[in-house]
Amino acid sequence: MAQSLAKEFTKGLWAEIPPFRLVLGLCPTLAVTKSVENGIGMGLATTFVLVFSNLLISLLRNVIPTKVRIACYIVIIATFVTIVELVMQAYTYPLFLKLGIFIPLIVVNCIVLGRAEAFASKNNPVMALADGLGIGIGFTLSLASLGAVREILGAGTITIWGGSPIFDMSNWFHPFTFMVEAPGAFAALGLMLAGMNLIGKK
Amino acid sequence: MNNKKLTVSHAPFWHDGDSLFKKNLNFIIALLPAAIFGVLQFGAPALGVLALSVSCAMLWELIINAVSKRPFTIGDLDAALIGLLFGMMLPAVTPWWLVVVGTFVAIFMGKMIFGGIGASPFNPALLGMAILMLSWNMFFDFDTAYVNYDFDFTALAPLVAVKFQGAATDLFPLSALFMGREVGAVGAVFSLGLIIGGIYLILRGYARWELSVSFIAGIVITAFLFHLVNPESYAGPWFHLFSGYTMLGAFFLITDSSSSPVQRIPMLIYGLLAGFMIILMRNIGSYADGTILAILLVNVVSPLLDNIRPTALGKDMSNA
Amino acid sequence: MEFFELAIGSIFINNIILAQFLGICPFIGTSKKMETAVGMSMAVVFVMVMAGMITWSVDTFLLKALNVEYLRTLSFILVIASLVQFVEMFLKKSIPGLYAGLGIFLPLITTNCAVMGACLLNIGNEYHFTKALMSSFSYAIGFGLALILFAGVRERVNLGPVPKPLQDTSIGLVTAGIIALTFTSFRGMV
Amino acid sequence: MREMLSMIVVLTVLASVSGGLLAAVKSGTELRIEEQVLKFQKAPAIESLFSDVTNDPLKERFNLETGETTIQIFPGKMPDGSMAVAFETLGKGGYGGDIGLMVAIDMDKDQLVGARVTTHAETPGLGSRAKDDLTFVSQFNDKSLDTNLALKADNGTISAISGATVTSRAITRAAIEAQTLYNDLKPEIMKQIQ
Amino acid sequence: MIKRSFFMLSNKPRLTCDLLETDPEAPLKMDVPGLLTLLLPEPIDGKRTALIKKGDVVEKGQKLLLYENDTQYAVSPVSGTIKSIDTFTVDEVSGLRTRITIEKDDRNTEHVGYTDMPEDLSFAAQHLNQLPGAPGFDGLSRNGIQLNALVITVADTDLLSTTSQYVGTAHAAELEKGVQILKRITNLSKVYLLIPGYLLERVQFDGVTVMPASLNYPDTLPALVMKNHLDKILPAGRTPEEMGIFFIRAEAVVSLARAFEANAPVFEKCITLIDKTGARHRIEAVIGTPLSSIFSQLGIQIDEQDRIVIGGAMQGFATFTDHHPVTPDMDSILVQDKGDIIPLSDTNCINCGRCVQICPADIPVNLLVRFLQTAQYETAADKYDLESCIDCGLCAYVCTSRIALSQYIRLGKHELRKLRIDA
Repeated sequence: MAQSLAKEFTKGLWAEIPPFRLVLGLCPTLAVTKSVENGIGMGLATTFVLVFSNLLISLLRNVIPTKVRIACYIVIIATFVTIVELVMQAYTYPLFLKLGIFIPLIVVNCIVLGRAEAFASKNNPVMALADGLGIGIGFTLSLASLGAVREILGAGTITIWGGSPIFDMSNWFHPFTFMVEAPGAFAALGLMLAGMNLIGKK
Repeated sequence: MNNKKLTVSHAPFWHDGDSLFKKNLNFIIALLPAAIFGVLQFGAPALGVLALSVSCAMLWELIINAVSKRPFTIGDLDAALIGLLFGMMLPAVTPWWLVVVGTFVAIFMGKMIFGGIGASPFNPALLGMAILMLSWNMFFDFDTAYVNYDFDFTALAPLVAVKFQGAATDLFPLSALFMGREVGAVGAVFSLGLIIGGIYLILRGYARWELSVSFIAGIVITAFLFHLVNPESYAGPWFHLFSGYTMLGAFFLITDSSSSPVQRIPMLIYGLLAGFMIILMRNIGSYADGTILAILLVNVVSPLLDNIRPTALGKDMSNA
Repeated sequence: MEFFELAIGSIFINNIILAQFLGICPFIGTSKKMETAVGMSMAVVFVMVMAGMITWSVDTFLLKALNVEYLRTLSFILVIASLVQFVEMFLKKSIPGLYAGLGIFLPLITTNCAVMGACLLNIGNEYHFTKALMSSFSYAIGFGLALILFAGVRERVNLGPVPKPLQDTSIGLVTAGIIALTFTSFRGMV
Repeated sequence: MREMLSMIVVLTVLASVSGGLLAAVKSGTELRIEEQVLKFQKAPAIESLFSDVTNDPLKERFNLETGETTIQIFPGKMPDGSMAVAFETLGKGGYGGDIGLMVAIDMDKDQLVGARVTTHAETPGLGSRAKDDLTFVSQFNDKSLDTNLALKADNGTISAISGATVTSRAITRAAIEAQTLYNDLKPEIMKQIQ
Repeated sequence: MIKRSFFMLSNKPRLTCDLLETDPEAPLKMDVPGLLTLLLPEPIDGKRTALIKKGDVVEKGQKLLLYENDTQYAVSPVSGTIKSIDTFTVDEVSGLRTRITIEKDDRNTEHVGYTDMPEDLSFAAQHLNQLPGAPGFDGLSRNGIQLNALVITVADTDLLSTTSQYVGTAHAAELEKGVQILKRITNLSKVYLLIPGYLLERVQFDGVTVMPASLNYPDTLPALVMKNHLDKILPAGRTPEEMGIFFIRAEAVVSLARAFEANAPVFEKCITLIDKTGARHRIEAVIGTPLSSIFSQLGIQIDEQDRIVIGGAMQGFATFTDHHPVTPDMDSILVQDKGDIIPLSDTNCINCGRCVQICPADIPVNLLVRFLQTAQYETAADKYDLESCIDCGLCAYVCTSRIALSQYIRLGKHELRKLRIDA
């Protein structure tokens, strides 16, 4: 039990880490990774939705009629998304402004609906929780690392939660602004994906 | 029976002897007049930029080949040509690291990740330039680049001047633009040299006239229409033709074979579209010289255009 | 003129895929073959315009009237999901020819964030009805244009000797990035 | 029949639970959101516009009802003793949504003190220049209120940000709306300030 | 070897067929060697009993059938003993053949011939198919073929060869006789004579419609002759016979006349041989003579890594061995020194478009090759006109990247046939 639980949790961190292995949820990945901070924020918001929707769907999996299951999933997911939206607005307003439209769009993130359909609806709540947490943290890590690459190259600094940069090479480095612009987002993700392919699955 | 080992291959057993090496060599030869002029006009730094650019491009290709364990391909001179074209698009005072990074971007992103020569749907040198210009725009400002030079002609970048001060200026006589008496990129100022090189390539069959002619036609027609509507702010077609990267584009950038269509009608549309986009970008867009992005943009359209083609012999005939 | 600028802006400059990062999953997923790209583009134009109109009406006459704007996300996704279902059923029964062409793409559209995104943008901009319609249509055209151009280039790229680790999605993303770069040409035109 | 019934029941229950939950969260966060908006969006703009006022405009803010909407007014006492007010209007028709513009008006001279962009979601690099680069908005500084604040392209007096006409136009719309609002509300504001 | 010309605005090299000398010499007769080799188009099938075996004594003119009911056969050009029967490879795509080696003996067989020579198609298919010039009667007697015109080619299809031009003009009288016989065999009255314009005056007889052939390669290929002269487009993937048009070499017609004249099969094949220096030899050798014997009689030295091309520079094939025999359809032999061989490369297509410009069938070769390289043969055929290719080889001739285009195309057609059979 504990072993399989650990397996469900860790698969999201490497073997099925989105969006590198599980090529889903590309829109927020590209849009918000201009900085590490945004990446982490988006990742955590998605994790929250993933964990709770997974948990709830798994709990209700025997109650929900098959024919309307997608509609039910959507209602559940949309509810948690709106909660995140409101809470972020209330407590982390600057971040909410930066992530903008991509917070409500978590509702159409294929990862969330995909986990609900493929995993939560077939497994017990504990497993579903582990799965959601694993995938969510994996997603957060991916966004943070992509954000780090783009922020370092594109700005020459890394700044988290305001204050002074925790990493700074802008005194000798001319920022490669391509990285923080839209084209750079695609290219950076593409090349990181290639890097992950190179490292291999295990 | 003692059999000799004969060479066995497939028909045809003749070849006209052409090769990538010869093609690229001819491109490089055709670029030389403009490159040499640039070195004479802008001095040693220009030579430095060109030399660094060519050598870095070749070195990057060599390194990438070695790392990816593919056969070495610098012998076909393609990397050298990309390097030369890239260097010719830079100002003479470009810092060394920009050349090194730029050639890497051009060779790596523009060519090698697609699988080498021919596999990339984009022109590598242009892609390198476009990414660099997006990132480090300040190094491509010709007005500040040549601030320490002492020219006997107007030391203002013509396109920038016209964009922000209007076309009613007599600072740039056509003859000066034509003869390269302007500030600009090392290899792009000498229109006459580029035209000679381009005509050489077209006559030799290495560049297609359809592309160059339609490109120039696109520029002339669009610029003429704009000029007609408002001669105060929009310069005439000849000014556009002999300033900025236009001539380099017309004969050496748009004629890059991997990224352009091969059928005649698509080639004509392709060139016209590129010319049209350039003038649009220069006159109403936010760039002073749109050549690089405009050609890159039509690169994207090229595969679609190539679907316009004649019906092959006996294709889709009823079996009568 | 204003409509024209809106259209040019939404199609080229603020292209929904290449500049706003909406609808990337179907963009990557349906661009391997030109036929699927064309099919998806048509389906998106169809659904996006209809969804734009309906969500605008729902927002104006229901959510705003009842002062429950916080239910926007929930109601929009339900509207889009049921719209897609309905369109699918309708096409299957009434226009089988069109259904054969678009059918397989319709279910994918529910999770196409471009549709939802365009609806949210319309509301955010407080467009009136015609403008919302126009903007949905332009975004959809921009989506189709980017998708079809990308499919053309991608077909060519995939036929080439792309190094193993870069194959498929990876090189596709890089190519998309370069196309996004070329679309910066249109900057400043409106 | 039973299946149908269970479908309807489950969906209805889910939807109502969801609605109730959301309503609860919404009411729980409403005040806090308002505070945040004030703190992060309006405060910086007001501080920048009223850099040398002698009072605290944020504290002295008050609400005015106009038709169906409510606007927040921030009064400021200029160093020369004249009264000014700042309030926010929304410019419709940007690419990424409304563009919020905080406009400050000197009530004695009936002229603009200045304007600052508060919220936007425009394409990075272009539209965002409107906020970070003050050259565009500083065109509004000290403009008299009878000036036509439209873009030059629309026969006004403001030059557009090169390459971002749509964004610029949205901002001028906000400014023009501020003009009309001010003209309508001036007597009320005067009353409130007194 | 024709090099790329210095100025090439049109990008199209002009490849013209070789002209016949104004006063051509008679061919040099090659001695008949002691050992001859015959090729049968099908490989040995171990499960069936062969009709012939090692040690069998054969007569000159004897028809050699491998198995009962075979349609393909060889005709022994000498009397002698079968020394061996083994499998032989011509090239990769055309597959395996059976090779029969015969040791000549000294029996006088001058008068072995046919007892009865009816002028009909089935006799021609059963006995005259291996005449010099390879008439291909067997293809005509197949079911479902409705012939309506004959085209006799005095023009050579490939570059360098002047065999057809020579035989057609030097033996014009026999050609005329052959045409009459051919008309009776095939029951056709519509006969065209494809002949280069400058040779027109040397061949003059009635009963045929003269078509002046262009000397530009590849205008003499059947598909293009049909298009330019007969106003008929050959549908992709079909043969001229299937469309009712029968192409036959002038040499085959001449051989036909000689066979009926002698009441016996004939074996002397006329060949144009180009040596390493580019010099042209016209020779006459008995079918079955190994090339090595010809080379030694002419004093041509073959070294390792040299290339022997049979059947023309653009469309022929390179043989594995200099013991390859003279066959009825062998119009030319080209010997290339290893130093003159331009190697192919595995570089990608750079989309220069020269192949597209030169392709006489308007195929988008630049796109086609990408699909062939990734083994998508069905797409290549459905969308990129694989089957329209007439195998002229010009695309590979001009390819800047030196891709083996013709090889990809031929392989593609081969794989496509296999796919279609499996389906």
